[in-house]
Amino acid sequence: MIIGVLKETQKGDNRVAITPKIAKQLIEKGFDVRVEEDAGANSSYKNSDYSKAGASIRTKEDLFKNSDILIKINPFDNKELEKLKKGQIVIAQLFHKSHPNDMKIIAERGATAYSMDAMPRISRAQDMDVLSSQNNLAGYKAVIKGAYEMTKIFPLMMTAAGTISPARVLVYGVGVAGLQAIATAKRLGAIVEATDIRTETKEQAESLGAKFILVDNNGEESEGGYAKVASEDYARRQKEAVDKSLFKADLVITTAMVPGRRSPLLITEEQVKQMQNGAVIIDLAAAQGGNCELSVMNKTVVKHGVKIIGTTIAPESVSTNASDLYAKNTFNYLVHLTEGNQFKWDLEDQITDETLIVYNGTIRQNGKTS
Amino acid sequence: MIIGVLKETQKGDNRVAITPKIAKQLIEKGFDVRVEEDAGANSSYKNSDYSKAGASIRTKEDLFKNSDILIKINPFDNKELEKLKKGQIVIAQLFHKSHPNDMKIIAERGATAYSMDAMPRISRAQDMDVLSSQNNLAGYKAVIKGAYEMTKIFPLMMTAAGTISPARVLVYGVGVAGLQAIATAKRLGAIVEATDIRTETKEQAESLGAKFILVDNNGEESEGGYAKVASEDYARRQKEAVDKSLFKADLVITTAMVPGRRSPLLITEEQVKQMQNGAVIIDLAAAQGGNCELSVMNKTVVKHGVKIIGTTIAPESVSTNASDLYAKNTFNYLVHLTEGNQFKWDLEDQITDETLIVYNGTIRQNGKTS
Amino acid sequence: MTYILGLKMLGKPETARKGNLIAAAGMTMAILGTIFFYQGEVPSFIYILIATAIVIGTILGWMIAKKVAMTKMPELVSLFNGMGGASAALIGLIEFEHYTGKTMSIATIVAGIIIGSISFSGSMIAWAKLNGTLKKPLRLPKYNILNNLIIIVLILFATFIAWSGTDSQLFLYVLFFGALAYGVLFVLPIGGADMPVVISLLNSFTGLAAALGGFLYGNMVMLTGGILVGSAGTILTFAMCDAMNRSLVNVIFGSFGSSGDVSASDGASETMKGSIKKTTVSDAAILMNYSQRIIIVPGYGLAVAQAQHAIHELEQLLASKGIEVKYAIHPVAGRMPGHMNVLLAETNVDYDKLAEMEDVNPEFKNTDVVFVVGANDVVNPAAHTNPSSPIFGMPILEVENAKNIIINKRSMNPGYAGIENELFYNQKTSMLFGDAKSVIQSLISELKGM
Amino acid sequence: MTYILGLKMLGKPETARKGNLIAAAGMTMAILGTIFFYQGEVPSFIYILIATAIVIGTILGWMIAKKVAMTKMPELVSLFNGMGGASAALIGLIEFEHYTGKTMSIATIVAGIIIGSISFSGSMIAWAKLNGTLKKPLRLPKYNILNNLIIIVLILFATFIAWSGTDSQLFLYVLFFGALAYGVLFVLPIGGADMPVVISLLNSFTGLAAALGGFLYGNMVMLTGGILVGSAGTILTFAMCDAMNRSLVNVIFGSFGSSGDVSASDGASETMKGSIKKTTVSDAAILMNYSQRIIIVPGYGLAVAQAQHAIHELEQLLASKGIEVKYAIHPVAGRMPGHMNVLLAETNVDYDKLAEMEDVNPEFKNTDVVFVVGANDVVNPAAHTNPSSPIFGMPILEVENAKNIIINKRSMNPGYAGIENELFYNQKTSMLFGDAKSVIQSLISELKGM
Amino acid sequence: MTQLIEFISDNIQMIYIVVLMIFVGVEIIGHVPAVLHTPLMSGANAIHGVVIIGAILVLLGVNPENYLGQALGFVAVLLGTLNVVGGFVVTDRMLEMFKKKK
Amino acid sequence: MTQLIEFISDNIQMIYIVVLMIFVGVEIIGHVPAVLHTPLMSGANAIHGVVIIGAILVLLGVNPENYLGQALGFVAVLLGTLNVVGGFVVTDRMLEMFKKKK
Ligand SMILES: NC(=O)c1ccc[n+]([C@@H]2O[C@H](COP(=O)([O-])OP(=O)(O)OC[C@H]3O[C@@H](n4cnc5c(N)ncnc54)[C@H](OP(=O)(O)O)[C@@H]3O)[C@@H](O)[C@H]2O)c1
Ligand SMILES: NC(=O)c1ccc[n+]([C@@H]2O[C@H](COP(=O)([O-])OP(=O)(O)OC[C@H]3O[C@@H](n4cnc5c(N)ncnc54)[C@H](OP(=O)(O)O)[C@@H]3O)[C@@H](O)[C@H]2O)c1
Ligand SMILES: NC(=O)c1ccc[n+]([C@@H]2O[C@H](COP(=O)([O-])OP(=O)(O)OC[C@H]3O[C@@H](n4cnc5c(N)ncnc54)[C@H](O)[C@@H]3O)[C@@H](O)[C@H]2O)c1
Ligand SMILES: NC(=O)c1ccc[n+]([C@@H]2O[C@H](COP(=O)([O-])OP(=O)(O)OC[C@H]3O[C@@H](n4cnc5c(N)ncnc54)[C@H](O)[C@@H]3O)[C@@H](O)[C@H]2O)c1
Repeated sequence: MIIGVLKETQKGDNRVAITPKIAKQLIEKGFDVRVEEDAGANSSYKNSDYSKAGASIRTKEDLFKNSDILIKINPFDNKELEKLKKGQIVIAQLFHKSHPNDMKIIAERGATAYSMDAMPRISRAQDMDVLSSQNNLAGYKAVIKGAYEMTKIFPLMMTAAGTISPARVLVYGVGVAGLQAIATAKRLGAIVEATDIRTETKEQAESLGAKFILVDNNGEESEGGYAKVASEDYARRQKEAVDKSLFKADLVITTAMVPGRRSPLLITEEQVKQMQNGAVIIDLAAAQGGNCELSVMNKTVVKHGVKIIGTTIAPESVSTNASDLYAKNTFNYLVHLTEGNQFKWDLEDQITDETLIVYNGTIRQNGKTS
Repeated sequence: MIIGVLKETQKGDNRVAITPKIAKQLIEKGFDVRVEEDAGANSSYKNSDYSKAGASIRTKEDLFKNSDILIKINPFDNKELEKLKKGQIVIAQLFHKSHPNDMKIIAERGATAYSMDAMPRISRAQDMDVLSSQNNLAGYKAVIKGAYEMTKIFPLMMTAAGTISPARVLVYGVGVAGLQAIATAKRLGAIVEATDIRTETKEQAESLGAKFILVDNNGEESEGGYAKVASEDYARRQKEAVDKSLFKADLVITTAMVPGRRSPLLITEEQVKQMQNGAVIIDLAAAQGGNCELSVMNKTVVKHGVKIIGTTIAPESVSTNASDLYAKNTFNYLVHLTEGNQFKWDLEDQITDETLIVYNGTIRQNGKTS
Repeated sequence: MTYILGLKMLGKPETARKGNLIAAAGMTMAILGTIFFYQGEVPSFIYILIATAIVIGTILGWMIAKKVAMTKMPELVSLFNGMGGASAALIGLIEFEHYTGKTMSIATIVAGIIIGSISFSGSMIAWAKLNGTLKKPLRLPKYNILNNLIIIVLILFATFIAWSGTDSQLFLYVLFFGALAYGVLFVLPIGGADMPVVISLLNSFTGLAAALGGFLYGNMVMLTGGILVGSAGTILTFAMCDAMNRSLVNVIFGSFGSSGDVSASDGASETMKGSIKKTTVSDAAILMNYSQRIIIVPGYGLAVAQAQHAIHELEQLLASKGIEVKYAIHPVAGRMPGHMNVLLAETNVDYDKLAEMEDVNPEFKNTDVVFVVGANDVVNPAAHTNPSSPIFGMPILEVENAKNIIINKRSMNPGYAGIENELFYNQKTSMLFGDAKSVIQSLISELKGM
Repeated sequence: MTYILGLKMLGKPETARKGNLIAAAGMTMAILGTIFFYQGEVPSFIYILIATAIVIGTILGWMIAKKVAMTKMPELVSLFNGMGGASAALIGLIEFEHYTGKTMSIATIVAGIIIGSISFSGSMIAWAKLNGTLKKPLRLPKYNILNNLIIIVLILFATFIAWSGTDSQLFLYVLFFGALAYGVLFVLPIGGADMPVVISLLNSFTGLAAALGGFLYGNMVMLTGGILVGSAGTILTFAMCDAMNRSLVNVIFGSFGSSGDVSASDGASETMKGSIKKTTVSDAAILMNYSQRIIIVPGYGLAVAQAQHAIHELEQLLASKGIEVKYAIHPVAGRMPGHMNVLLAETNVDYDKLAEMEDVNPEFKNTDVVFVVGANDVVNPAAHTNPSSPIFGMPILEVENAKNIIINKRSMNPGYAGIENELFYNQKTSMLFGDAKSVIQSLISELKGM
Repeated sequence: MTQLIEFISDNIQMIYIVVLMIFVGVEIIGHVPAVLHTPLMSGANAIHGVVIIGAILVLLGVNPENYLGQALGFVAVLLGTLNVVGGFVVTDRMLEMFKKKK
Repeated sequence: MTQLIEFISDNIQMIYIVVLMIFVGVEIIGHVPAVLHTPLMSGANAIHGVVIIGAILVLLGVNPENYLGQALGFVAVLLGTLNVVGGFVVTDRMLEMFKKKK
């Protein structure tokens, strides 16, 4: 089967879905791998690296024309969707819930679509779970970006020219990204606090050296490891508990999300006003509406002396590693879906079931997620 | 005496020479402190913070007209120099050796000039040594900037989506900045190597967890803790020893300087060509000509797949802490120079002797430094 | 004195073997000395008798000891102990007539008979139990009262014999058999798992019996040897109870312990069959000390306990003993990607010592000890074997291939996936319960003393 | 047996005092027992004699022991030891006549006399030396040969007395005085610093003498007590030599040691007057264990040794014993700004435990122990006192105000500034030489055992 | 009662030795690692085989006519030897396990 | 020679005790921290004051006419007492230093 690897078209995204190393592994599995020109350039993978791995370099047109499988990271844009052929298989993060129109187009064109972001959060799917692999990097990069933007340094330093007190970092949401943010900030010497609606994250945050701000959540439980939408009452209690730390923080990183919903609003403008002059907020949930009232996706807003940066761009910016991980996830996924380089179409299997969004032109009604 | 604190005019420099906290301490010592409008704005110190500390906010004109002492961080620009009055005392980093003209103007106007950067490197002057205090922050920020610019992450991570190998960081010059760079990179989980012409730095680098690349320096010794210009022979041997690490490095930080000279050229274009695709070089010596052949001050050059960033901007960017330290240095210096808020003019004292560049209109022939 | 030295050296693993030899040599000398320095007329056939007995005894003892399987050792010890007890009792029986009327001597003799025969019959029962011949702990009704009654009667009877100065052999035999019976009753109801404690106790009894003999003859060798064993044995008995977290009284009287498997009842569901084996810090330390290759498997528990510095110190300590140590890092150990890396990097663990799952899995079979610290799901074989488990299909660290597995966690509670782990019930697995940090620190101090 | 218990308890700081009391009680009982159970006719005036002697001795002993200054303790021990020796020798002198002809008994007696009187005269000399009455070590020419000759003659003479069965009191007195003379000659040339070792040796001599007495009378109390002290004393003597890094032979024969200051010769220039005091890990550990407030001063050496994890563990260990511990961070400690912060942050030291120089300086005077680890310039008082030093005017950590100062470094080498540090010669300072990491680790294991 | 006291004072040294020996025994066992419990027990077991000496003494002193005594004595010596020899050999085998592998 | 052997076999128990006692002494001192060396020495010093018992025995057994003996004995008891009492008191004082401060 011919796999076509497309170059990302979304601005600022430097990643590539398949790296030369993985290309080679796919070829060893019997696939014919073709890569769009300069697809890996921004992830420090040159065309020549792909050639060396045994993949051929093609134009976009060529790929759409000849590939059996088309692989990308971000959703296909409209121009791309138009080019799909009947029977072609598309693998990417399609965000089908927020992009129902795209699904319709794919179905109309008679193609098949697998969405990586629909991967169930079960143990055996962990090595195909791009949300985990990318969010992890996001947590790291958010701290680096914060450190870069701040006018203070992280560690405590007692020097001849006086003592620099350690930076205070506050992390909202102790999921994959939040945990890595805690770890990174802690490493750099900051005093780290964290909060989450799921109480089981307390121990996890503490295992990385953060102080956990426990907000009594009155039994609002998590679902399959994910948080549910918080009640208003909870939001109020959360503010009460966290405000003291928020107003002292030098860097705030927000990662709170509820799958398939707008991200919860955790920091209002009123709160921002009371924050320290010079503080920085990195809002990793900006794409889903943001955890901070003032954050704007892909913008740096300075208001009330606070720099608010709305981004998900973090993993994209460490594109080499992000691509490595994404490609490995995709590889594992392909290995799971195929046998002797033919697709198995095992719809009984939970992973296939939940990620197969469009099957030969029909949009599947796929389970669980409400 | 009236102290006038000027706002920095050099582009990109966000620091301020006196912070509200230090202003207060000076006022307690009996000085009258006046601060130019918005001088601290970029270091997260508002005008109101200064007022609260007891300082008054004035215009630039006002300060030049009424101050006995004028304090700044960067050299005075020509417009400012013109405004100097007879008898006024100027305290800043004047870089008198590279700015002889400025000195002439100051002398002509009958003013007095102390230069902070001429501070002798002796134990009791450590708390007035702005080079140390600022370079220290530069070392930290260089790593943060490097981490920000890189497309890889620093730490080793073994994850479900594969293993990310740790970044390799190479530090040239194990002075104040180099040491802090080593410490910061190490903290973030990188594999750090370092080299320096002064062999005594081996132990120091190792005490921070770096591997030291020892280059036989044939007894080229240091002078008062500073390096001398390296021989050509040394440069060749250095390349031989370091190249292997250089070509594997993900981030290179160069800090090598020889006081009063152009910084040594350590990385040629030829070497850059052989470096890894995607590697980053942060050249902290760019202002003195740079350690890398390709680096341009205040520019990011991408060549042969390597990002070369010439900067000294690092401490300026952590302006809050940098200002804190600079202000504290200045305070200690003022306390040293004065008694009951009058200047002592104790020319016997080594510190006064070496830092007093222009004394009441005459340029002093000041010792040691050739 | 050789015994003292011998026993002392037995107390340390390195010198234990030499200590044993020294003690044996001392014993040989003592025997020869006794024979050659005996002052008095002895018919030569007696010498022959003695020699025959010794030769037969030696050959028999040697053969049995050499032939028997390693796992049957405890039984053997029990058997030999019984022989000693019997010997002591027999001496008493024979000597009785010589001392008629000397109250104290007779007291010594009857005490020797009682203790010796209890030791004998008790040891035999213990042996039979361990052997599997006797399966069920037998328990007569009102057992405790009955038993106590018997021993009281025995003592009264013995006192009477000694005091009255009677020379009735009959009385003596009654006493002998009474004591035998008591020994049987004493050991019968005790569970198999507690047998070692009982044997140790009987061991010190025999020592006492020997000492009494020594007293009688004024023979220093017997006296010191016996007393030494008596006291050391008693302490040892307590130490063993300690190691099992039981009190001696509990073992002897309280235990209805059904054939001795400590069942995994603390908090875990009882679905898993089989029993777990608990181990102690000392045992784990010894095992590690005598290994050549150790692999440490860190998990989330290590992070919770913040035991990263401790484990690093342990690793360095082991390495300094010439043992090859590495860490096996499972990709999803902990609660975030790279959790273990972050943790271990903090302690400056050499990156080369961190092995990835794929690389390390084939190595387990050549590994003497796998030390699993606060990990659970990542070593759960259910991922391979149980299709219905939520982790089925997840690759795991195949620690079950190693020669020994030591697992440290606080309880039998499951990990993230919430499922039981049958690895804990593996034959090769020893559970080392406790908070990771304090357990590792104890391991370190134990290992330092070796 | 009370002695055994007593001595054993003396071996541990916590129980030492009780041990002493137990031993004393045992002694009292033994004395009373001896008097009351004595079988034989005794004129009552003898009882009075005994009582008088005991009363006088008690009062005198008590008073002397209570009154004397703490620093004079060693002398006192020596004095009392001499009394014991004398007593043993006197017994021998008196008893001699009763045993004439019994070779072995006489041998015992003469041995007692020799050892007792050597112990007596030797102790007296030791006492005089420590007391300052005798200042210079006196040394006759060919001293060793002379001394050895005397002891050989003494032994030969003693053998002759025992063997010949003579009853000449004269011979005995000659022996007595000869031994006295030997004792004097034996101790005279030994330096003051080695005195404790000598006293310990003499102590075990006296023990021996007492044991010989016990042998003579078949008195168990004397025998066991004496032997116990004899053997324990000998071991103790070796232990003390060990702690001083000398061999016993070296102390007795080799030492021309001029009045005993271990001069600071290793590598440092000899410009500083005064002498340094070395300490051992055990002593440092004890000192720490009995402190209430400890301040740790880390310096560049801590970084070089990479001992950050060790010091953190030490800090936690001390804190767990209820001791208040903090770190005093000098702004330029190490080789880069914030060096100590980076180092300690790696181990997750609580930021609250790091004290800045200005804050901590006033606290030193209330601090029991300052533990300086690999720091030098930052605690060098020359910065205050010596205007010509390159660091003059630099603020320092004023550790000299603390009650005790323990300094760990590898040698007497100077630090970054290249200058001598007179703090090392401070009365309150003890130098704990060695690599920071291994020293701290030893401290930890020592402290754990307390 | 007097008999008891007499007995004690007659055997005062023995009693001394007994007490001392107990002391030594306790002191020596002190703290041994649990793995060594079994070998230690086994070693101690072998040591109390000193009863064999008693048995030998009995045989040496037995009346040549007393056949029962001789028989019992014979058995006693035999059993004692079993105890001693078996004990030591078993202990040795157990300890083999602790040998450092090459 | 025979005398020696006789002496040994006469006193075999005593010799036993001596050896045992040495053992105990060595075992007990084992490893004590260096700071305790002096108190330990002092304590041991007090214990060997048991010579006083010998001295008392001498006095008790001395011929009532033997005035020299009585005098010497008296001195011996006196000195012994000094040793014992002084030794214990000094040891106690030394150990006071180790008391945990409140
Ligand atoms: N790495 C990731 O990105 C990630 C993210 C989410 C979920 N997960 C999941 O997390 C699991 C990771 O496996 P794992 O083996 O590392 O952990 P685990 O299966 O959760 O087991 C951890 C074990 O550590 C023990 N423990 C806890 N605290 C301890 C302490 N203080 N001292 C000693 N033991 C302690 C617990 O037992 P006791 O309570 O009996 O002590 C528990 O059984 C996997 O199921 C994985 O799928 C991983
Ligand atoms: N912080 C800064 O920014 C900076 C920068 C440049 C210079 N300095 C200067 O550096 C000095 C810092 O003072 P400091 O007290 O921290 O250091 P120091 O004065 O240099 O003394 C360090 C001491 O540590 C000992 N040491 C070295 N390795 C050791 C080991 N493995 N174990 C135990 N001890 C070891 C050395 O003695 P042995 O060799 O006998 O063991 C040495 O005397 C000041 O003079 C300061 O002015 C500071
Ligand atoms: N078992 C597996 O295979 C597997 C794989 C990956 C992730 N996970 C788990 O799934 C969980 C979710 O991970 P994620 O990072 O993708 O989650 P996410 O990105 O959906 O959300 C991030 C965090 O925000 C928190 N949050 C939501 N609303 C909040 C509010 N109002 N206030 C505060 N916090 C709020 C959530 O609890 C979550 O921890 C994690 O615990 C992770 O360990 C499990
Ligand atoms: N004692 C004090 O009071 C005091 C105060 C501040 C700094 N210092 C010391 O002064 C020294 C210099 O510090 P700095 O950071 O200001 O120095 P710097 O900025 O002048 O130079 C940086 C480093 O580059 C190195 N270098 C120069 N040429 C090189 C070449 N060709 N190849 C490789 N390396 C080369 C130098 O050796 C130096 O370590 C340091 O050791 C510092 O500790 C001492």
